[in-house]
Amino acid sequence: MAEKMITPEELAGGIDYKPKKKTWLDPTVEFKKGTWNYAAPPQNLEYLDLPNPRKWSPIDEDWKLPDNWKEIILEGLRVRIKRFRSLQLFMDICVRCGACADKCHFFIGSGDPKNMPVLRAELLRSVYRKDFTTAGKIMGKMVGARELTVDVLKEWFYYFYQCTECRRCSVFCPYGIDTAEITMIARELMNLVGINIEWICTPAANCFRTGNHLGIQPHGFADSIEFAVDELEELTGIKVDAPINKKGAEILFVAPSADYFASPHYYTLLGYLALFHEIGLDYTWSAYASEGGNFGLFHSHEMMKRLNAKIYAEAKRLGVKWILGGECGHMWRVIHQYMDTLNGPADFLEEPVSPITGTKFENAKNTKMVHIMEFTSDLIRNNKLKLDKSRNDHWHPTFHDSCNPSRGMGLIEEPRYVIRACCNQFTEMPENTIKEQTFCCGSGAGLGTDENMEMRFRGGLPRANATKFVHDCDGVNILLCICAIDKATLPPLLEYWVPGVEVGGIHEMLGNALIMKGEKERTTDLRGEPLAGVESEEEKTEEEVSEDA
Amino acid sequence: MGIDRRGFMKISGLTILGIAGGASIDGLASPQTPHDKAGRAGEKRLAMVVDLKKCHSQEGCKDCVTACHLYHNVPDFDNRKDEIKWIWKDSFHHAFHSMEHEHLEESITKGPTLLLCNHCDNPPCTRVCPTKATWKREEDGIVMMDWHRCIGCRYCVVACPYGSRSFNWRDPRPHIKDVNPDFPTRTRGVVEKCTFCELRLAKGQKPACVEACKEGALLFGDLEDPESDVRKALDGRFSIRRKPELGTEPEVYYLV
Amino acid sequence: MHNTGKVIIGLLIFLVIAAFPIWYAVAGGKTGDLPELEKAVKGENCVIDSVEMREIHMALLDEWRDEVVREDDRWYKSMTLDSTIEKSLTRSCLGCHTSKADFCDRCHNYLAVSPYCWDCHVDPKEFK
Amino acid sequence: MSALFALLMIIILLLISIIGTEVLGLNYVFGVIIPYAAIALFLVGFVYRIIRWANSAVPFKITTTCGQQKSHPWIKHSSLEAPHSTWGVIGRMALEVLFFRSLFRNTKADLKEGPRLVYGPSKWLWAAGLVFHWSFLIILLRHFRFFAEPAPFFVSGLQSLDGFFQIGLPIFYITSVAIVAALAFLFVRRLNDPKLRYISLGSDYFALFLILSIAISGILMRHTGLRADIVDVKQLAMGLVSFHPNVPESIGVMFFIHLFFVSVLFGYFPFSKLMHMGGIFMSPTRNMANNNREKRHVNPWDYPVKTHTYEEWEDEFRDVMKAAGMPLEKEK
Repeated sequence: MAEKMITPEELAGGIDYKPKKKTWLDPTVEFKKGTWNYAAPPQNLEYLDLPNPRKWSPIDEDWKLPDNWKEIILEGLRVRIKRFRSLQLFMDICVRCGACADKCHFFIGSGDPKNMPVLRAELLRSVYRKDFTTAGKIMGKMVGARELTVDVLKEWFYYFYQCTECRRCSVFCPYGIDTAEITMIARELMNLVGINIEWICTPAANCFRTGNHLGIQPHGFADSIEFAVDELEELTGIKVDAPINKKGAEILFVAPSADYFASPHYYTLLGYLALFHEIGLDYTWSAYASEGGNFGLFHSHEMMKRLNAKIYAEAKRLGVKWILGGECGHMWRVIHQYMDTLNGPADFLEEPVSPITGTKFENAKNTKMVHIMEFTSDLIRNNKLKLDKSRNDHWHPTFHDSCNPSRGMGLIEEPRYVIRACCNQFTEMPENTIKEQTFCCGSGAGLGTDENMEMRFRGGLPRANATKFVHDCDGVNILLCICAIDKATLPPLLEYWVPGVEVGGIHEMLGNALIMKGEKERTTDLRGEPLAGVESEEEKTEEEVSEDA
Repeated sequence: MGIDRRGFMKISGLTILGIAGGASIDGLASPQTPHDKAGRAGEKRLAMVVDLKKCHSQEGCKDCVTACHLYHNVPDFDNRKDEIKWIWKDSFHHAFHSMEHEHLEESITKGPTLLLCNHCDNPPCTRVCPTKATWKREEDGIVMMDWHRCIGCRYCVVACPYGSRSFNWRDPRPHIKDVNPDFPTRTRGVVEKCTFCELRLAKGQKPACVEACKEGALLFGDLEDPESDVRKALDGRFSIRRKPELGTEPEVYYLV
Repeated sequence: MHNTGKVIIGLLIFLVIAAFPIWYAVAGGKTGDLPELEKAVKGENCVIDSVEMREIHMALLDEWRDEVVREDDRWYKSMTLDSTIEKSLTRSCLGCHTSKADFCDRCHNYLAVSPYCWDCHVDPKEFK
Repeated sequence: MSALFALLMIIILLLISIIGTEVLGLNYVFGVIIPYAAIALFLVGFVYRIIRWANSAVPFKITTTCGQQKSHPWIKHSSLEAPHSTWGVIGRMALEVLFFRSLFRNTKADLKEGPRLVYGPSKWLWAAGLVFHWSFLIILLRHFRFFAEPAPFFVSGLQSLDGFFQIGLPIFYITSVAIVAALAFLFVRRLNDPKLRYISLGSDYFALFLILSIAISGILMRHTGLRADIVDVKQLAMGLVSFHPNVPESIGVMFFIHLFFVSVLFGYFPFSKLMHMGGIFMSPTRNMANNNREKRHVNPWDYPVKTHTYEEWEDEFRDVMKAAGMPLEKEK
């Protein structure tokens, strides 16, 4: 980011919710730096057997499309209309009441009228009308029908990669029209002619090959886990066991790969390791299924299935009873709403039962995969954990509901229950910005890239602004979340809009508070930050040292 | 329909009364403009004169009440709570409690006093009506009722200091013994009272009660006409009105 | 078709409701014969043109009731009769159309109109 | 622009009905043929659209959860916002269809100095929408006094409820005022809010104007000198439903205008956004239970995909895994 970034004041000052043009029907896109994503490199498309691999850039005049690109897309649309009732219905029944208009974080942060969910959908709907409805064929623009042209396609690219599939609009729509569905289909259609972005296709290719988005090979994965085990020993004095690819373990644990590689995800990983050791869980990591996240969700239903297949396959190979899943957002959309349908039924697994409390996870009895928040909250409810809340007293957390667990799963109270058990302080953000009305981080659905930074800051404005409110009013200094993309993209967002607020995972808080049998006295949290009571002593020591010098 | 407009008003009226009570009391207490006789030159001022002595001469006589109620289809509920009164009798003590003293002439105080709507010159009831279902007819001074418009809010019942207005808590029609088809009944949820027989007056008849009184105890006429029975009667004898201190200017006079 | 059962049930419910008038007419066996009205006892003409009267009688009565009660204006000059009549439902209207049941109610029942005139005003036939 | 276009369409329709009946005397066409065609189009079109939608698969259970899932018994489950059972779904749909639950949630986002984003409740759209739809339904049901002999049980109840205030004769219905006010609000809202104006198409205005025209022509018939003789109207209506159509001579032009607008609405219905009436019942984000992990959903068009199997994967990374001492399926 060598170029001068737009300042928060400039950005916010330039937002105007009044459309400037008279009509949206003429396609016009200006690819301004910082608002679009790089195209996928050809080798990754080739690896995944995807059509039209080539070097190209969205700012090129010529996108090097196949000659029959229009037929491909229209045929693709025809097929998908048959396959997805959601698409067919959402094309037909929108009344343009406008309830969704100011619900989209990208609209709130940009004021670009085509970021209103209704218009984002109209981009596709206009083409649908032109080619699939009689009225559209006859009446044209009066009923909002448009010819599919390259300019329309460019508009699709621009705006369907400015949607994070967060489903907030769907909550407010009187018919439940879900722009995520429309965006997913539109991206599938664009993929048919080789229009896709690097930040989705590269992780997808990596994940397909190695098992995780980052392309970490099995030994690298093992190293990372090993490193975390050592780190945890240093902090707690306890050497935990973290088996990988262990056959016959009771539980397979799957987390997003960022957890063992990126920060601040890493502290959440330490939390998992500490927890599993403390309760004596018979579990295993897998190097093959070393990714819970699934960028196929942002690419196509087919890619989602291809990437997701590893989890059940690995559970079967290792002979585990059931699967436990870590803190992640879109991973859980896939697991909760798609996995069983895509790659099930998992009749080789057993209905999940907590080996510690005996609790049957009835709500996961068919998919056989339990969310770690469901698992841990059950442990706490049954008094299986000794927690020292005061070890988190240097943190004043708030909780960011990640879009997918809240609106695609209904996982709302479990994380709050765990936070309250681990922290003395906890403040909610304003009610229109949490739970099912939560705002996206602005970087989900494969948009968390650096070249897209301005758009990320715009899309993340509502979330950051709500965080700023509790930061200013209540002194909140950490934003907890249960999503790997959040953990990766919220730190720069908060740095931009509300400096002084960190980002963390809930199991990081749990790892801090968890009193482990035989642990040494802790002076720091998992980040190596001094604990609240210890702080003054350490500072004094430092001062003394400097005086001596 | 289990509940109709008036039924609804009946229920909600109770609530509204609580709120609006203040307003109507204000209306009563506000300073009264003096009776402006010049303002109604050339118009009629209908009034009734009750000769208490003559009235008391026939003990137990109810001819006027019967005639009125028969003519106006006034229902007879066996229940004081639901009672509908157009013209009725009560003790002198109740009718004139402020001007009573121990040594009043017994011929006046012994028997029940005939009461009806006073058709006040300055009626508090019409002022509080939200739909103008009751109003004072300027040309002759009758305090009128338009039952088509009455929504049963009962503000007027509260406003009337003489208890001259009754509310139909129940459907009256089954409780009318002999229905007079020439006169409408009322329905549940409307307020009613004496109208000085305005329909009979329109046909050139006297009010039913006046006509029915064999003793000649009831006189009816225009106070603006110096030759009228009522003026003559008032000229010759001392008369009182109910609660004159309220400034409502009743047009029913009692000869004592 | 997918979810065939549910869709068919839904469509059947829709069609049954949408076709309600048709099967109601078939089941009821009535296709709505025009109401036959009792002849007026006096003369041929109504107080206004009878076709117009059919359309606006309710508005006329509404007007009358205000004029009578509120303005003490009780007489109506009829052009068709060339005479003056009293503005009265029970005395004038029912004076000619002597039966509420055979005159008023016929049309009102046919059209499901339930005028609230009769809540107060009395059909003389009922009580004489 | 698109509003003017819609207005023009309405004026053309108005002229067609006036010229058709008053000038050309095509009373039979406007009283019988067009209404029959419109109803046929409505019924066939409606069923066709629903079946067309039903022909599209529902490959995944994509419920939008607006509340707490059913997990632990000690966490309060939101059975209407994230329904777990069929009854929950029915409850959720009922709230949605009868009371517009999702619109009730509506908020308005505002950007203040700072920047400071504030969200306030915004219930006008919900209120106007609800008033309009309920008024429309009540008006439609009241009209059954023309289409059924004897009038069905619900008609008199609705009439007395709707005419509660007993104002005027014929009594003014509350819904007459309500529907016009609500439609006027929805129209002004589209014009007044720049965002709404931007997204509104000609067809959006057309639907509003068409229903408004129906309401106004109906009100004019009932309450002004342009009234129609309702005995004739019922005769025509009963003739239509009993398939013995006849058009009474004395029916006036106002009635034909009203009937023609209604016919256009019925005929237009299946081919327009008005189909949201049927569509809402089929919306996959609302009409499915959030019990995904408990009950498997089957994708009817599922097809096998190319995956990277464990064997292929181990083959690719066997050496490095061996070096790292990781367990292997095959040593070589």
